[in-house]
Amino acid sequence: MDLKATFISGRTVDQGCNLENKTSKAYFDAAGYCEMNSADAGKLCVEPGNNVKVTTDFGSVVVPLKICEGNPDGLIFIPMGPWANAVVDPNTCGCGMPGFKGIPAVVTPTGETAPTMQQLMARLK
Amino acid sequence: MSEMLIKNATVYDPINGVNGDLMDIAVKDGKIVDSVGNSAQTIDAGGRLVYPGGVDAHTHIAGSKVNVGRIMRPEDSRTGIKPRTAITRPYTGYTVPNVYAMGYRYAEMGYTTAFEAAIPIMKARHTHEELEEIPIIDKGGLTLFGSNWMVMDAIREDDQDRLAAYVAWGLLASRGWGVKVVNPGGGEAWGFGKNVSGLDDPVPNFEVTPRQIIRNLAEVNEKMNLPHSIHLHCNNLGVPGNYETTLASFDICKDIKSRRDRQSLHVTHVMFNSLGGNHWGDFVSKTDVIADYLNKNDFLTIDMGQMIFGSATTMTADGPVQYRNSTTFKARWGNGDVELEDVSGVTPLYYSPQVYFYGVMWAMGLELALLTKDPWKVLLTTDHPNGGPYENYPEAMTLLMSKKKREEAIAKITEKAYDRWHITGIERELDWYDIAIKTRAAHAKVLGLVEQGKGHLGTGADADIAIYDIKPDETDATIEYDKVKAGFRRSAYTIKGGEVVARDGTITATPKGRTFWVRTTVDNDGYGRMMDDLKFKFRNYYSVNMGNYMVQNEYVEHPVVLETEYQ
Amino acid sequence: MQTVTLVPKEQFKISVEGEVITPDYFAGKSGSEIGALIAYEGNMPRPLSELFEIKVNGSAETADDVKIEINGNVARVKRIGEGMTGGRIMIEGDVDMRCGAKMKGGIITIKGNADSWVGQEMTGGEINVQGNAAFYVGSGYRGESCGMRGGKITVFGNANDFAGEHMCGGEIVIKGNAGIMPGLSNKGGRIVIEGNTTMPGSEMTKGTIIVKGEVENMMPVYQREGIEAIDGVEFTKYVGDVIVSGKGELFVK
Amino acid sequence: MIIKDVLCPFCGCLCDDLAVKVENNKVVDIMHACKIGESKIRGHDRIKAPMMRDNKNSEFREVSYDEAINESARILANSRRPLLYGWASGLCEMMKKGVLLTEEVGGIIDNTASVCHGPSALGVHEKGLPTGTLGQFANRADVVVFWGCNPVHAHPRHMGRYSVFNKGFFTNKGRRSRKVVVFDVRKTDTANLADEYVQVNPGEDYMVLSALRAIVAGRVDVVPDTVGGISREKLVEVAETLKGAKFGIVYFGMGLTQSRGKYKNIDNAVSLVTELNAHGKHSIIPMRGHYNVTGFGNVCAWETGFVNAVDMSRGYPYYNPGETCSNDLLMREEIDAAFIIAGDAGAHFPAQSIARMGKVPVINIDPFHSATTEMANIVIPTKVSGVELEGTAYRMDGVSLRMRKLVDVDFPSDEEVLDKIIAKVREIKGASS
Repeated sequence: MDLKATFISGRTVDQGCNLENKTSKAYFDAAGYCEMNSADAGKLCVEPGNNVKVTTDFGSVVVPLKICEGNPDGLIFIPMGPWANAVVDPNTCGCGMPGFKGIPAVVTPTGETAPTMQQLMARLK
Repeated sequence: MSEMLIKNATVYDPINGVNGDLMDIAVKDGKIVDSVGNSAQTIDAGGRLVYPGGVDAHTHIAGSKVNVGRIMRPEDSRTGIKPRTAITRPYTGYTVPNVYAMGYRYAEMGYTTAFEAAIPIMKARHTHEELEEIPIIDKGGLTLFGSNWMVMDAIREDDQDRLAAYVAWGLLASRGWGVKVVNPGGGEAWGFGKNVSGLDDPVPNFEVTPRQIIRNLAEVNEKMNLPHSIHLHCNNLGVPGNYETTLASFDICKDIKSRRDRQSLHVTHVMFNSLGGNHWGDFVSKTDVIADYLNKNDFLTIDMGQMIFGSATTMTADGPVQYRNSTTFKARWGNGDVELEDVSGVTPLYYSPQVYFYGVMWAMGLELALLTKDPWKVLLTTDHPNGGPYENYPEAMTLLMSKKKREEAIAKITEKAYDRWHITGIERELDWYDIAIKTRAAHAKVLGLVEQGKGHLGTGADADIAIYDIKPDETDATIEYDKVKAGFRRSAYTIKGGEVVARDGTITATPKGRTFWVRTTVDNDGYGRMMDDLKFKFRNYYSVNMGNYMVQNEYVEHPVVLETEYQ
Repeated sequence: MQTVTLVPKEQFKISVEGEVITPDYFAGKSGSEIGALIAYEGNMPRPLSELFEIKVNGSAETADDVKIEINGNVARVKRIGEGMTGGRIMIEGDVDMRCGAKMKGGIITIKGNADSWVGQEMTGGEINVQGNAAFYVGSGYRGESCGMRGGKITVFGNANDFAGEHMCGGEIVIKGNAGIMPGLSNKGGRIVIEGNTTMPGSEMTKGTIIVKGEVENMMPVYQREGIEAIDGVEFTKYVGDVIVSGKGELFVK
Repeated sequence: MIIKDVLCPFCGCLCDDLAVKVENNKVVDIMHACKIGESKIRGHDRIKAPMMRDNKNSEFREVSYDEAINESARILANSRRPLLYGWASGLCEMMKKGVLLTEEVGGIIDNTASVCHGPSALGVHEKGLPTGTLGQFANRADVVVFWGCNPVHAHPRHMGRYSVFNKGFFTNKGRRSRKVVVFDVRKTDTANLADEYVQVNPGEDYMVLSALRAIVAGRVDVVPDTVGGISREKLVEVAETLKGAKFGIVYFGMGLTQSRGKYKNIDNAVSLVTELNAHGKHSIIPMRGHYNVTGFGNVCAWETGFVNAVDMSRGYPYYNPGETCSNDLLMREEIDAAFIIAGDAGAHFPAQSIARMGKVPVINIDPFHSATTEMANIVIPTKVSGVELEGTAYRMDGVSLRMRKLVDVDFPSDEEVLDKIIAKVREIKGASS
């Protein structure tokens, strides 16, 4: 079971509150999740708090699910931060800016655990 | 401290009446003195031309408008590049140079003082941040008051004491030297995309007219005994037929007596405000009428705003003009409204000699300078970078000095301009003394900087001295204008405060310049009424708290403060 | 005829600014004189002799008689052929950004791929990219009113976004697909895209764009003007961009 | 002691009306701040001392400031293509030093705008920016558009202080004086407060902007039935709302700068606003993120002539986003050293870019342990600007203000560290030349 979706990242107030607190659980809670509407979650048969795996052409990341009814069908959101960065498009399109929004993605339910910020960074060293 | 002796200088120092005398100049501790000891550093001028350091009374060199220009125009910043050296930071830009090029290029031309012509009070901190970063030259700035709610409310309520208290507070808050009035009232109207059409068109929602704004500010300016007169950018700039508005604006201040030895009104970049005709089709130069007025009246000075063909970045607090420019010429438009105070606009333009109205306007700056008999009444400026960048002052100087050069330039201008101007009939060629007046002495006098030691070489003056590689007695500027232009472009020596800062057009030292500003004491109950009104406006309408508004001392590291009193 | 062969001595990682690699700089120079020309590897000035094996055959008075052959990978050498007025440059592999920028004449042939800004602000001459081209083919510098003003660029593979931005003249032919927004603000150039593209011709005031493949998204700013045949093939002709009262012609199959 | 008129060192709103109670050199109460600002001023766990490590996977060891500074200078002085990134959560005074250091080492200076509003600057190069100060909009705007931005989350006091709920001179009925329109790809918390929510298909903002321009230009006839997922009727209705404004203001965010077309979206939005000025007064302004990211653009522009992404390798500035921005350089693996200050590349660059940073020496100057710290070889803790240090910052509208100091700490300032690195770099370069 999977969901084809368009991925975007962006700011949230809690992510902002923990920008200088990045080693904390609070930062993980604020930035390490994926939002979609309940209809999409229903298609995946996942509940809020279950982990999902988000995969794009540029990588994949496991994060817990949250419901946000403001998202139209097929639109998923991960707050800006290391979790979103695992799946964004690094290509700058000749203007310096990588692709943080509008990336085709596939969401699948998963039993894997979500990585911490440090674990994500450790993969990149 | 250090002593210096400049020997064999052919000196033009109009403020002291020195007209081409061969003499020595003694310098001690950054000032001109009568004599120095034998151990003084000696520079042999070898009979070459020596002027006081150049003074620019109207230029846009710092602050948010200039930076908007830089940010908007990377293609400008990719020109004029010089890599860093052991002494200098990199240079960039032509119309909107970076702060380093800004100071270096003035110094390379023998200029040592420049005044920023438009400081919005709310953004004055930014202006001073840039001024501090501009190396070498001394600076100051003129603060915008022409569309300010505090100003208009005080005028409507006929409360000049309160107005004066606010002008004093605004000058302090912005660390300004003088009162700038741009398109009076029009800035407020532009808040809703409108403009005022003339001197008696009431400002929407404020019920005061441009005429009242000019008159009240001019009166208050004298009561405050400010060093400079009000500095006016007239209404209707760039509109054919605007010369009538300009003449009427002059008349507003005709009977105002200056408390100092200077004009009671300075009107800026008059080239843009001397347009005749009813539309661009029948547009003609009316500089003859403007010059005639100047020839008959002594209360008034102006500057040229000479146009230079090529790239320009226009920037002004005249917001509506810039909207019109950007839509007419399909050019980029930077607009910058400042709450409760004023507006501004930035638009890049290209002045082609093949476009007749640019051709005519090019001539008009020169006409103003040449048709006005008294050289002290018309300052040489390009309204940098509106008419063109200040690095072209030597071009403008030589155009004034040589009819032949003017003819050469005219030949490159479209013939469609020829029957709309007066330039072809003008024989006058300015001499070395006239140029000294128009590029330093009159600027200092108009700004009220003579007592501050600027624009002259008398004892006690600042040792700001330009030695040019030109021998006046051997050089015929009417013919050898290329040589003269090259000489003015790169001074042999520029001395700033007694220190050689440029040699043969190359920077040799980069001292920090000083900043001039005025503090006026207003000791009456107008001050209290003003503070009540100000606090009300901060509480209700400003987006910044009053406690964070005023420029702090940290931003003016080398201040020169002139104290005056309101009477 | 002077033939200069350059073979990179190493695989450059930090890009080298090689604006001295042009027929104009090389004309009439010996191998050691060419070797003494300075390129910049990041902030390090380096003589070409350190970076390339240089062979010179014959001699030439002018750029027109110079042929430069670059054998090896110069995917990290920028600005090759910048401002050249004549002669030829043959690049066997890939080339880095701004190849042929401000070029006035002559021919550059790139056997591999060209990175962004190939033919930036060129006014004449010819560039052939046999592989793919990255972003901004034949475009301008930031803030300049004109990109390419003359000459011809042919990309045999695909080109990425913003091809021909601010073009004021000349021709770009893309045999494969083009990325988004080709011919932005076109002011008089001709762009032929044989493959697919999306959102062509926004703010075009003059000039022509012909798309022989599919247009994924059409800009909502074009007036349909009927059917017209080009070289015997029927296209729908559009005129616009109407917002800027444009007279540009956009042909879509 | 209560310190008044305190500026908030978090977002581009740069609210300057905070009151902070300080006792015994400790912040004990913060008034008027939003949740984020309060969190920022209260602070979090600090890096206590400079640290170094040779291998990024091994543990840090504490070192002296001198040792960390000297080693940083050695790395930068010997680098051929160093990247100096971050800057946005610092003061203008240190940014000037940053430009100087970049010149000294022949590096590239880039700030966080390159992953935020960098494309907005590129849009300004194309079309300019009709804008103004936030108070101008507060006093006058009767039509307020938020396009691709979500101030409820990113700029929590914006709608209360400047744009929606506050009263102004010509907007004295507050919220009722204004019509609020939100364009976004999802119904955000900001959209929930709007009078009109217009949902745009992801990546199709550019076409929607062009369609609105066509309608404003009187060419509704060329507009198809739907554009970007929005019906023509709806677009006409919105265009009429915009045209009917006495003063319209468009606030925009990363929904435009980061989605397909990037800077072209800004270019087009500026054109729409410019063209609307034929009807009423209209302005547009980017919602800048960091409290002083606007300051960096200003400092960089007056120092170098360019707003950001300046390559000093040739001894003079060269600017070309797409070539000289951090992610351009990292993805090309050109960088041989990274100096990250007052910004967290580690947390806000794509993973592949960060992996490239993982291969070179990284110097991290920051008061807090960030994601960049995880990638760093040298970490130098400094003062928190605007809390422990006074100096200049620029609000999102370009109004420059002076940040206040609330408490004293022993850490050096960013500027002091930069000064020392510059001096050491000069010493090293002087010895080798």
